[in-house]
Amino acid sequence: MKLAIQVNEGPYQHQASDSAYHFTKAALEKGHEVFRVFFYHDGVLNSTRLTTPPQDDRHIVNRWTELAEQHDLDLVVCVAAAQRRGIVDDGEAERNGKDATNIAPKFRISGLGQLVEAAIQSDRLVVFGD
Amino acid sequence: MKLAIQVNEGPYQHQASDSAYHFTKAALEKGHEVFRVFFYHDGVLNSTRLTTPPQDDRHIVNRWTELAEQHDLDLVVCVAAAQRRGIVDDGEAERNGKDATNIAPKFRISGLGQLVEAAIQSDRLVVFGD
Amino acid sequence: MADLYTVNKSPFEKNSLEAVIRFSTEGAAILMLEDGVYGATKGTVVESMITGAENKKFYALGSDLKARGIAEDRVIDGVELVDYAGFVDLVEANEKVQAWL
Amino acid sequence: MADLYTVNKSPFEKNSLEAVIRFSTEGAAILMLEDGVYGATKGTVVESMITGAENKKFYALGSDLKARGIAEDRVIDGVELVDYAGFVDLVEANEKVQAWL
Amino acid sequence: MSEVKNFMYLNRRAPYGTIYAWESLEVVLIGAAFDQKVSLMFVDDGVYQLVKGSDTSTSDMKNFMPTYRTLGDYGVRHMYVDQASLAARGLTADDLIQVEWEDWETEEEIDNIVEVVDADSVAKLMSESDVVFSF
Amino acid sequence: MSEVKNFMYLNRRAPYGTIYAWESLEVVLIGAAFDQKVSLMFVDDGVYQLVKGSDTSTSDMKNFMPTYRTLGDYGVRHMYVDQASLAARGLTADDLIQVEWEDWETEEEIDNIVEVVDADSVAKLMSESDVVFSF
Repeated sequence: MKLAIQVNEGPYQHQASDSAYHFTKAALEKGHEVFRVFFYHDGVLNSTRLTTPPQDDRHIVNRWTELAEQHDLDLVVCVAAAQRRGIVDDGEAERNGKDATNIAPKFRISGLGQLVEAAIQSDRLVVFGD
Repeated sequence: MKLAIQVNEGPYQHQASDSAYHFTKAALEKGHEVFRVFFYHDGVLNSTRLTTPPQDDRHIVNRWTELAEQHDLDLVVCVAAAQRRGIVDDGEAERNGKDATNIAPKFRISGLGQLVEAAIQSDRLVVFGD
Repeated sequence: MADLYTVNKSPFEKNSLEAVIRFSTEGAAILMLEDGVYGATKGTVVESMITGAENKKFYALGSDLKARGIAEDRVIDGVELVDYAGFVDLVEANEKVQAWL
Repeated sequence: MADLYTVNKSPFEKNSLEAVIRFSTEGAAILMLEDGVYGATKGTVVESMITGAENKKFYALGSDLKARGIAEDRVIDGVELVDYAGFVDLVEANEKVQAWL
Repeated sequence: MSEVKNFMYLNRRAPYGTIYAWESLEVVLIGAAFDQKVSLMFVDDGVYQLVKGSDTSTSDMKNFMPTYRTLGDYGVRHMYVDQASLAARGLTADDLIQVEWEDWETEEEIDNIVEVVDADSVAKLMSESDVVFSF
Repeated sequence: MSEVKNFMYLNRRAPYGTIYAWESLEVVLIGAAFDQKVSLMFVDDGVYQLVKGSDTSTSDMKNFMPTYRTLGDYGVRHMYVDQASLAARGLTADDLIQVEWEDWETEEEIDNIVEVVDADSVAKLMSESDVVFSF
């Protein structure tokens, strides 16, 4: 089965991002295709490389990046939600005159159309939120 | 009266930050002293200078910075919460080996003791959260 | 002096208003703000939580009512509307603030 | 094929479980996860929402039960425990997923 | 993409207290470009999203309520409102905005695509859709 | 700072689903350095924070439940639990962890500072405190 995953909440504050990660991992391990993971609302905050969680806790951002590296996952961050919440890549930094970027490896910023397209192309859309 | 303000949620996702801002502004305009505004949980996300909200919407981060400039407000971001969520100043960048910072002007990162101290020193603690 | 209790949740979504009414003491001031202001509207199935509460005084933040399209004539009788300056006055007039989120 | 409904809220905090039971169709699969797993426990005042529901099949995520200290013998009879792999199977076995947050 | 799916947007949150209602609306607006069959469902506090008379001038938030009125132009064909959720909140259809719809090709017009439905209809409509977006 | 205040931490959320319980606990731990009178109140889903037997080995989250057991060493003198909230959830005091307390100067010891109280006591205790922290 081909899956689209939507993540609506940021890391640590809500368990939604944890659930989405474990679900995505389990689906990949079962051989399903994950067409795209789309980060929306505060979900975009999963994509900042500036996090430094305590040593004895999970690193939610790195976990997504590593899963994407292993499975060539498409991790898409909604541009409108990212602008409101300060998630920036090189393109956004230039467009909006920002002096730094914070996006983590394997994440890309793109439009909401990517969510709609993922829902059309996939057999199932699974939403994780608060 | 001397006030301590606590903000538990980030900008845009929840109205808590808006309410805290308007309350703080009204208190200052009435001549009260605001001992400290303490940003905790996702509230630390109010302090990133990387946000670019739509032109026709309020700029929640800049609003805090401007209020602090006008009234010499002490805006303190909890370090533990900030590390989990990727809010970084120069000191944190050096300590945790980060290649960028994103903290906005007039915010400073410090420990949770600053919240406890604010509660002790102030006549009232007012909490805004989800 | 009594306490000020703040409630920012819709009474249909979370039990914060009900909890505040149950756990607040005599003379309590209860301020509804953000989505909490829905609790201040007439004709709902939870209206009696407020109309039946004794020895408590209810307030609602006017700007949050306006944003949600709730006209003043739909606010339960006896609920007093305040602006942020009035919110500040309530904080000062009461011994402390309890946020029931 | 029917739908899979996910519920991640405590039934004491939000009405999502009650709403899902009301709005789901016959043959629905209802998966409780995160704080939603509290709905799967015996002896609560909301237990009858599940025990009284007809033609619906309930699931709960085992790892979320364990994290919250809920032993298997406290789970309502008939609620089936699944892991994330079982969650994936439920998604595949049903026509679509409705998240009632 | 030739496949046409029935999209259902499930709205269960009040506006303004959180951003979900507004960012959900942004998906609907963008989604118009994809020519799917689009319906919106308002249940629980979601019914508050359609209450008319919103005025954010004193709260300094963006007033996004007028956008709902334009949804007919963005390919939305149905906006369903749960009757019981309305009633519990002391509201009727008269308290809600109206949304017009017109098919530009056939010139078919509908005065108001906002429709109050009962719980069985909510369940049936949700069940008959192909994809459910939740926020 | 010579003034001693009665601090009350109000806990109304379940653990793990959100971070509030854990980050609230972090404040209590840090606050120990300030020598205030500290009590914790557990109401509504907050009572779940004290349920024993938590095991996060299969969910890859940090298990912070053992930290509650150490609170007596961090200056916490009272942990109150609302009786009605427990009962509604099918729980009794036996389902909760116990927390020991000892005064290092007087060597006074208390086996368990977790105390189940009724609604009137909750109201009274909240009202008698000087500062209420909510998360």
